[in-house]
Amino acid sequence: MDWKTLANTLFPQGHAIVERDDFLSGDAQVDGQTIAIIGTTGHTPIGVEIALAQAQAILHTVRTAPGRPILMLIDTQGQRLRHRDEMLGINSYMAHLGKCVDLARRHGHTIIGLVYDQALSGGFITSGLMADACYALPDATIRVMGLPAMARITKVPEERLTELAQSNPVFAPGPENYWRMGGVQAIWHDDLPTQLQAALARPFTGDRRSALGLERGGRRLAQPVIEAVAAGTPWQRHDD
Amino acid sequence: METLNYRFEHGTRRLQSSPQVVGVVGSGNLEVLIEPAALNGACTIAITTAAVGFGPIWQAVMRDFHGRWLLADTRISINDMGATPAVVSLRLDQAVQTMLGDAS
Amino acid sequence: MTAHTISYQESTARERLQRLFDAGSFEEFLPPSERVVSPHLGQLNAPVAFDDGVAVGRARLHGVQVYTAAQEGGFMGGAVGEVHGAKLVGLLRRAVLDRVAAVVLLVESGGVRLHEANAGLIAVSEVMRALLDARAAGVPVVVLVGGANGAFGGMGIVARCANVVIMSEEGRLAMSGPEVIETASGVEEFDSRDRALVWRTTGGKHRYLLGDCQQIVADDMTAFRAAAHAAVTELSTASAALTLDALTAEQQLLEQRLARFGAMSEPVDIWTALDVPDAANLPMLGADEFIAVAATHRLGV
Amino acid sequence: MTVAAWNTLQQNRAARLTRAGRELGSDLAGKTLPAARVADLLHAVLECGDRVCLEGNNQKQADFLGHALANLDPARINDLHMLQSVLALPSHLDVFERGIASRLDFSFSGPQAARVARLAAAGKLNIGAIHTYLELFSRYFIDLPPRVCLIAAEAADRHGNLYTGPNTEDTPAIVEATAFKNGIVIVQVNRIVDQVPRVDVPGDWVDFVVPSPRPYYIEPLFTRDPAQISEIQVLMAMMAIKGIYAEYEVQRLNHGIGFDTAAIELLLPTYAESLGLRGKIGKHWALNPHPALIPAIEAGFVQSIHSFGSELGMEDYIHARPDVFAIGPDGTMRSNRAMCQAAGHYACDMFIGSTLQIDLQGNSSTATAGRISGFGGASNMGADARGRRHASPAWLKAGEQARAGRNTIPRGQKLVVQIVETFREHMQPAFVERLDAWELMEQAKMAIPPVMIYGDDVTHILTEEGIANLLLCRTDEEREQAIRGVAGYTPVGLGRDARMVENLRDRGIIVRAEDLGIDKRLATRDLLAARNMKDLVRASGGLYQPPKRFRNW
Repeated sequence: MDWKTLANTLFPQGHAIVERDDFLSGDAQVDGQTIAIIGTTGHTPIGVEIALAQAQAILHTVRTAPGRPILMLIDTQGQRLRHRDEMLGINSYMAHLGKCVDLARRHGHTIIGLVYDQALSGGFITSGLMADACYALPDATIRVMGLPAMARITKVPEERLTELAQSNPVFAPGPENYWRMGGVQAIWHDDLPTQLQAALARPFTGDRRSALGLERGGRRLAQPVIEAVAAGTPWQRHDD
Repeated sequence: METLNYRFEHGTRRLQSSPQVVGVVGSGNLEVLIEPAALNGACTIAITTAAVGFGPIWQAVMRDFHGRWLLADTRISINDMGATPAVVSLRLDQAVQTMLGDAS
Repeated sequence: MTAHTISYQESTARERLQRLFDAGSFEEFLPPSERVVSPHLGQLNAPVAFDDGVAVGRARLHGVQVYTAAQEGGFMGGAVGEVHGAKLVGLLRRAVLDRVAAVVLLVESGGVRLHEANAGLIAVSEVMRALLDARAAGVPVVVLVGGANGAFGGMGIVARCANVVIMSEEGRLAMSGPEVIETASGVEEFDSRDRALVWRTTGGKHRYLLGDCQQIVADDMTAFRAAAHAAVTELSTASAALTLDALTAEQQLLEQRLARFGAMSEPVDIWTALDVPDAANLPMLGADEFIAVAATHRLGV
Repeated sequence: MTVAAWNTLQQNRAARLTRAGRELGSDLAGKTLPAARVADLLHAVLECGDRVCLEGNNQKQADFLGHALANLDPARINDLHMLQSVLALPSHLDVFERGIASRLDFSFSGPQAARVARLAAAGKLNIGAIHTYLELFSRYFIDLPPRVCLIAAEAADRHGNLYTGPNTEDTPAIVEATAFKNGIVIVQVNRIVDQVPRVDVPGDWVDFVVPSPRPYYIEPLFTRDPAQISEIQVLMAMMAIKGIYAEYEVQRLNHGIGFDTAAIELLLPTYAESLGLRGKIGKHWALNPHPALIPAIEAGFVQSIHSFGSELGMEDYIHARPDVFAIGPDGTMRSNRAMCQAAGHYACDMFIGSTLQIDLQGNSSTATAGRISGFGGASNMGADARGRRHASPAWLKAGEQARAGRNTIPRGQKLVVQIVETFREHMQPAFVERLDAWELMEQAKMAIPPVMIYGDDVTHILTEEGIANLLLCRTDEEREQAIRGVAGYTPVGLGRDARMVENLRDRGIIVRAEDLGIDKRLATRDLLAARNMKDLVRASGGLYQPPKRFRNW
């Protein structure tokens, strides 16, 4: 979806978002309050520059607008695959962005993500997946890689993967699967402004995604394993 | 994947140590988990292997392994990724030796 | 016979745990005998490991109790699946509950396990969050990178969320593997078989000079042990948490890095720009010689 | 009555040179022509049906000339008969694909073996014969003299004197066979100099010199990263050292190319030293400059090495060890494949190397269906030298064991050892009832199956299960059971007669690790004198500079 269309739908009270080299920043009015907008568009790959720009915008918000909620708008094809980005330490730039999101949260900013188009692996992991909660539009694509590439790497026939993807959300792309695994808090099917208001009003109570994955049946082992290790309790088999 | 199960009786050597794992599930390698278990004196070996169709070879390798150590009340579990019999025998011997070393 | 040092790179994850910490002190949480294996690999007809490729637990480092995890690079490249990631998250959460002196992560991983793609991706982000929760709770995290598979993908990011990264020259710390880049963008972009180039670009020395790792050691268990101990000791008197000041400084460091080196294409040019004498020869130097030459020129101190 | 013409070859040569001179005109300065004119030169001097020797072996390649040859106009030049020790590059087969050449006599085609088979099946490539190296070189002098040879050198001067340097390799044999049968010698050189460091090939044997736009290609074929040596290979190396090297006091030898023998090289300064074997084994070698041998050289095991070719990155190290390597007055090494093959055949007491398949007679083959790969150096190295007359302790002992109890005149024998794990990767058994070579013979319509080393030359088979000493076997049945007895859990091994194998063990025909007093638990990589490439660099005092593909620094 075009970001301008999205912004006009999402912020009926108005926004001042600007795009520069696929980087989105600015603010918007939601339910009478100002929120900060940070994001990417055009399926842009996340290289060192755009990672840094997002981090800069978050730090700026923390410094100049204490407590202002932040919405990250996500559309990326993943991390940029260049020798130069690796040489410069792109993982450090990504980590820095993730840490800035984390810092904003700890400084009292509500920070949520919205996948409005594409979200792929490295471009997603330090943005939407670092937020208090991540949401998605129904038509969004979320994945690590496509099934053909996955078939090549795992040496499992694509037909078999497609078949498995019907029952196991681990293999197939799509917001539904991420919802089932707890990675996406909710899918916004309609009335986006209301959904956004509700999301911003939701109190943050820690990273509950593995618990959600268990409740929703998409990731049955993560939560029990975390609990068993964290609490030091004996392992109960979860073979159902 | 293929699963194979063996059970050997008449062992004499019982292991006292806590469970041990030896080796890595990597190409041409395997992991061996060895643990004491109440098995009426038997030694059981459960194998999951990525190399399908080598049952007779596993049988011979396990028979010789049991001949070397005569383990009793021992459960051995193996995850294999196409290890050769030489590597299998080596890891099994290492696993037993680790148990014995800890017990002494 | 010649006396050998024990190679960190050649050791398995479990051997590293035995050798890095005080003898016999490692006590495993959710050990392999519990057989908590991946619920997804079986469907793909792929082998499982009884520990899903990571051992987590507690151990002592010169008498100081720490929590630790070691990823096994030999099993699926140390990649993070649902169980693997959950063990790391559980460990980090327990570290907070038990207020341990530090968490020492022996990272060796290609990142997300593609066989469990979606679950792996979420799991890695959960590890990042749990790591930063630990830091916020005052538990410092030390990451060691010295395995043959390096620290790539999500685990390359996780490593840079820690308080301290300790690497060997042989260790690699990056995002996308050279083969992935070559496949996507061509051999002219990154010749993955030019191993010297791969290591110049992602190896310990380059990371040390750029400030992405704080210490570089020889590929020797004793050296890693000493460096890990020094790091844990030093961190015991500092605040582990992220601060706005620290991240502002990191923002500046990364901006300057981009401004100074962003137009370059060869790591040696960066080293030369850092005024390291005889930069082209740096790959040939042993760890001690290298530190003697590089320590005063490196960034991020 | 017509007068017999006795100088047709000379006349033909003169005509070719005249054509070339006319074609190149002022672009030909003495013997030197610019790279851009190489196709014109080849079109002028070649004639359809010519025997053309293109220098290319498993190490250095006259790749620029080979590429030029492959791009000639097949309407003008066709039906060439290629002579080549090794087909390594795609261009080596492009000449057949494009119809420039139609016939081939060669030794080895490793990386191109599948394409050789396809082109042969398609009728585009007629194989004269597959040879061993010495055999092919020999035929250059008898019935296959090249009309034109295309070779590679480091440098040439204005007179055409060539410096071939450390990687001299096949060049002398090719040039001598061509030049003295009135053929044409064309060389690609990396550079033209005023004075060559030394004259490896005299200028009056050389007709045309082409400065190549890039240095000739060279493959670091003999570099083995110690990091890839397994603990099973360490165990086998221990058994080799204790059960064969020490047992026969092997002082002069050749090693194959694989990781099995690299493990032995890396155990000399550690395990062999601990057995007190320094000075007693492994003193003189016919061997490329294996980086894995550096620790043994530094430890004083090795007195001398003569080499088939050089090895990339070893130049400075070789230069600094002139007592060990064959060094010219200019300070660089000289290699010579033909000489070294002869030396390895006649002056070595042992060959040890790996293989893919061994049958119940001990025949050893690297042939696989669908690939016509030929033979490397192992066939000449791994054959008893029937013409040998001088004695040595190892040679005598092997001969005695083979003849004990028989009414024959005393004579020695070469030790030919096949070292192989019972299973290769993907659980492929190394021991088989029937070699794949038979299938290949049928596919490629060969006269005989391509056997690398014949069973009657093999004296020992060493696996992780033990050593089978075939010298001591007295019947075909004993020999078969001895082989089965070290074949482990392969179908061949499982098919052994257990009682007979135990009997062979009692007689010392089969020796297991424990019989040698080897504790398998000590067979770890810690025994290796170098465990990675950097250790080799350290052992060399920084003189060895591995190619970039072998570095992780």
